[in-house]
Amino acid sequence: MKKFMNTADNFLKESLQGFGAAHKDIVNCYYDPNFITRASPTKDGKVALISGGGSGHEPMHGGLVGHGMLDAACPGYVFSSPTPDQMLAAAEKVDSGAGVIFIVKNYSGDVMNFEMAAEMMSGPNASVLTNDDVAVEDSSFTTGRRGVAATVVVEKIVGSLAEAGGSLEECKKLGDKVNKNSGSMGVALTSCSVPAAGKPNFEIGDDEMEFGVGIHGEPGRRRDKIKSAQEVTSELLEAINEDLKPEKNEEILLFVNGMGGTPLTELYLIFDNAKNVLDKKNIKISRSLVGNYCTSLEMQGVSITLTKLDEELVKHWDSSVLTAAMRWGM
Amino acid sequence: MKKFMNTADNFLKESLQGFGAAHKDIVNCYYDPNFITRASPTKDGKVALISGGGSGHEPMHGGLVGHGMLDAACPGYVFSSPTPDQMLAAAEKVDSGAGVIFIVKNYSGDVMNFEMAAEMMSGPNASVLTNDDVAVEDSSFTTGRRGVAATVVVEKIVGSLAEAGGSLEECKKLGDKVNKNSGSMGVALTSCSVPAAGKPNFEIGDDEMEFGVGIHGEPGRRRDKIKSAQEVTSELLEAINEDLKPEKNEEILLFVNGMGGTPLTELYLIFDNAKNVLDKKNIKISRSLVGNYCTSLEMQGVSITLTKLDEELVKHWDSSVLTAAMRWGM
Amino acid sequence: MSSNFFIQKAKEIQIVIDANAPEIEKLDQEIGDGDHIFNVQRGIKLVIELESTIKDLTASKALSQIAMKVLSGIGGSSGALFGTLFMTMAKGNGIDEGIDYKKAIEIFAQGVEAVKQRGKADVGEKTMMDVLIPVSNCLKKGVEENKNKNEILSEAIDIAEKGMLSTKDLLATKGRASFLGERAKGHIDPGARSSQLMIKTVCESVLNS
Amino acid sequence: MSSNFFIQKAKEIQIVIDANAPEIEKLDQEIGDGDHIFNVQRGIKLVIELESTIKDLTASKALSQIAMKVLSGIGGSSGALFGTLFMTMAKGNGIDEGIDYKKAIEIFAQGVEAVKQRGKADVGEKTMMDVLIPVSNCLKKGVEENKNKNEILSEAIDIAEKGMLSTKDLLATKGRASFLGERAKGHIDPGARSSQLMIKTVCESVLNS
Ligand SMILES: Nc1ncnc2c1ncn2[C@@H]1O[C@H](COP(=O)(O)OP(=O)(O)O)[C@@H](O)[C@H]1O
Ligand SMILES: Nc1ncnc2c1ncn2[C@@H]1O[C@H](COP(=O)(O)OP(=O)(O)O)[C@@H](O)[C@H]1O
Ligand SMILES: [Mg+2]
Ligand SMILES: [Mg+2]
Ligand SMILES: [Mg+2]
Ligand SMILES: [Mg+2]
Repeated sequence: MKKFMNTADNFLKESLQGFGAAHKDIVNCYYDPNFITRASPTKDGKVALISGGGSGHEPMHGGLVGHGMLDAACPGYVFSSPTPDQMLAAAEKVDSGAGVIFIVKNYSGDVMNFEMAAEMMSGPNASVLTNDDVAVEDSSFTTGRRGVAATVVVEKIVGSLAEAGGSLEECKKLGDKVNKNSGSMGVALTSCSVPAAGKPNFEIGDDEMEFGVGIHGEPGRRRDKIKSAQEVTSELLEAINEDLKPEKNEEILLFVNGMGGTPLTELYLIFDNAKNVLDKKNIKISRSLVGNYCTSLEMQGVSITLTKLDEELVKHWDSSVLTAAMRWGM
Repeated sequence: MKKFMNTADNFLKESLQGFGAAHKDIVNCYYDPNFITRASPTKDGKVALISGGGSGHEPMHGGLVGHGMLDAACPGYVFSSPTPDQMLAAAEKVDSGAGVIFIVKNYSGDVMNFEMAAEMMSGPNASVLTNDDVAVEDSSFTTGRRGVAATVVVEKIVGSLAEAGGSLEECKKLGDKVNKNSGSMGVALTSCSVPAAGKPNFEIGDDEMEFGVGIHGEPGRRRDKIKSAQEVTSELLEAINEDLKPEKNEEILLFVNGMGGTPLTELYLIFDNAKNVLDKKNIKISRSLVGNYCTSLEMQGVSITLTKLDEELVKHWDSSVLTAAMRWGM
Repeated sequence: MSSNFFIQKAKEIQIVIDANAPEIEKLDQEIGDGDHIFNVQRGIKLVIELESTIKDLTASKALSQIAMKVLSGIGGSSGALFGTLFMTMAKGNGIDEGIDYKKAIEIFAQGVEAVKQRGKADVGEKTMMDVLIPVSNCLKKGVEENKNKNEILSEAIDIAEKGMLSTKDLLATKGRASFLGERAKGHIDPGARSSQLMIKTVCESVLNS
Repeated sequence: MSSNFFIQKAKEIQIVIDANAPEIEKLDQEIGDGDHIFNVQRGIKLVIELESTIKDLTASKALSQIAMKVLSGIGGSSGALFGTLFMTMAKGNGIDEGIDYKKAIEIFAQGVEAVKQRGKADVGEKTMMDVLIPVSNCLKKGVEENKNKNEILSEAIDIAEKGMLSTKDLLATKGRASFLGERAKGHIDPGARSSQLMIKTVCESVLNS
């Protein structure tokens, strides 16, 4: 494991401090319990969006706090979901009376901790659960699918509606809709190391890739020999399309997400290869996002997310946003 | 070497195509010769900024084309400077009559190729040469120092002046000033692989780091055992400060730059550790930038750049910018 | 049972967990995300640090503080689940009037029931419930059948081990390992292993006292 | 010398460069950025692809097309330098009236002079100039001293090798290796090696013809 760090114990704290200092115009960081809010208070009557999850997926979620997106984020330890006291403290700070939407990725740890926070809260609240990872079979008898990169899309779009005055119910409904309209799948070339562990989460051969990998380096569908970018991209899209079933001429958002250690050049190359596939299927790339947004520490890997768009979603995708990691229109 | 790619020959082309498709609202990509321009033409009378260099440093320079920064970028093959025909074709497209500023990193290949383009050009032009890497000893008998991450700062600030109507001469002067006010130094934990080579540019032990590394993986000042992030940061800043000699209470831009494979969390941690050092020296972090901007393929590494600021520089740093990789105010 | 008892047991658990840390770490790397051991170790450490804070508190207050530490200090699935266990135990009826082994078993069983509701997992889903539920049932049954304390505890130790081992060949349907489908088979569940070790440590310690 | 001659030599050079590619690659990895071999190989390939385009052109036009390919196809330091070499040679006086070995030497020397000005490097700075300048001087001197062609070419081959080897112990003051200071010592310059191989190939080929 090679990392810029001092001690595993201080890794998260120092990183948060640096984040807070570098973006003090956008965010405030609080410690013990750890949470991040916008630098300026939530305006009265605006539904507050709170997300959170284990650390190691930066810029998600702290980098997505700001105008037009989250009101607060609760970072857990690396790959460990945050705890109810963090969410309660964050909610206390940002709830302006209109209620709180929790955006939760579907992992039992995240679900249970957010659930406990919701139960302990006095004010009105609702949760949007993301489960866009088509690598995992969906079933009502199991935990179901993992929430991965589409969470970023949910946060952008619900954030926009909340900013525009949407009610708690409307925000919850829109969040569920975006999630339902999205499918993702990832592939990893290298592993990642939790600072406290000091060694890779999984072993992977020099000629191997993990197809369908999770954002904590959880095993995916299968271990394959490395294939060409075009083959990998085609297979990812096939799996997503099988699930999402976009229509011909349907407009979509194509989101090529790096897992932390993937250079932009390769992400754009994947974007190009994905466009080849989608063009052939007459699926229209109407919006795009390329970058390392929902990461797994220093993992070299990529995920593709498709979100089926309609007028409402496009409007909220395009609206102004000002966070550390996503910014346009202001 | 693990990369998402098809063939080494198509690596650059496909990546450029993806870049162009993902950001068609911001840029146009041209091929044979390869160059990138803004999607909308340079307005009449505005000095045109053109930069370029070997590929593998993305988002620099293509990701910095757009309002408030570059008018065009010329990407060479990976780690090979671009060629005069690219610069001439780009200049032809973006020169609106007010002349062209070439922003060139100080490598003999870049210098000579841009020089030849400048000689072949008919219109007025000037060059700003960046050489901010303090890892290398400066000397008039040699090639001098390398141009590294401060190039991003030069492009932002000169881009702003050009947008505001600065003349060719004023732009050139300001570019030189920003370069002189900046110092950078980097350190690498891992190597990087040129696609055509298929193997790492240099070997580095599991417990080693390259201190003072160049952005092509060129050896730096020395090979060290890995140290703590705080020690590394302190040593980088010491080297920079020795050269730049910022005054007490001087205002600076602190730019923590990742080399492509470094997750944001670690960059923010370095920012925090750098702040510790600068606070003690009473050097004031007045502006900040954190992210992978001037990269070396998939290298895990970081560089720190300090730029001494004055009112003029702050004004041009803060002004609106809309590129694929840097965007604020619009 | 007093706050001193809780801290003593935490210290004994710490020794056992630390000794088995590499194995537990590996289990969560194989079918989870590798953090379980760090979550558990952090939790135990935080509980032990409560020693002076809780030393003069009633059992309910002490347990309640422990529960809050576990809930806020661990994170992940195990933080929510162990937190729920202790929060429920802290609310046990009449525990401030003294906790004998029967009372302990009663509130433990209430805690496990709450954990089961929180996680919505039952026996056979390849989680810590494959340890907690059988142990809880065995303890309750022992008391009902008026077995003696040592007999009950010995049985619980065996049942915990069996439950833990049983997770090896199961398909996971709850928790992170459920994402793996068939690939999770052949690996013991990390939470089952850590729970079993904790139960074993406490039972053996009480057996020998 | 006709466009056919240029293409034939390029093909011979391609074989030699390809055979020595791993070594050249390593040299630029050690004291540069590792791209030199790919730059050179790309350039040679592009020149050879010109075969049908230039086959009926005059020497000056053929060389000029080759020069543009080299300049626009290689990139990096070597692209600018080799491009300058050929651009200058293409402008050589009277080359369309025929190029004998004396004319060839004359325009080569002019080319090397232009390269020297472009790169601002002289002998002793650990670059390809440590090959090009001595070879150019040796060729010119041979002609001045009226040595026979084969003698001149044999000498040039030796001088090129000596120049290339001399770069090993030099400190670099130009090019990318100059950033390394003392650490560049002990390594042969990649551009010197590739230039030497090209010169050797052409000289030997002409020698044996
Ligand atoms: N729904 C659930 N019910 C009961 N136990 C669960 C559930 N989900 C997970 N677990 C237990 O939690 C353990 C993992 O804990 P930990 O690694 O700390 O959290 P996470 O899975 O969030 O990373 C699993 O091994 C399993 O025993
Ligand atoms: N200023 C210069 N003058 C002469 N030769 C130079 C100069 N700079 C570099 N070179 C030569 O160029 C070679 C490197 O070429 P190449 O790797 O293709 O370009 P780059 O250095 O830009 O990566 C060096 O080995 C050296 O021989
Ligand atoms: Mg976890
Ligand atoms: Mg190069
Ligand atoms: Mg875990
Ligand atoms: Mg080179």
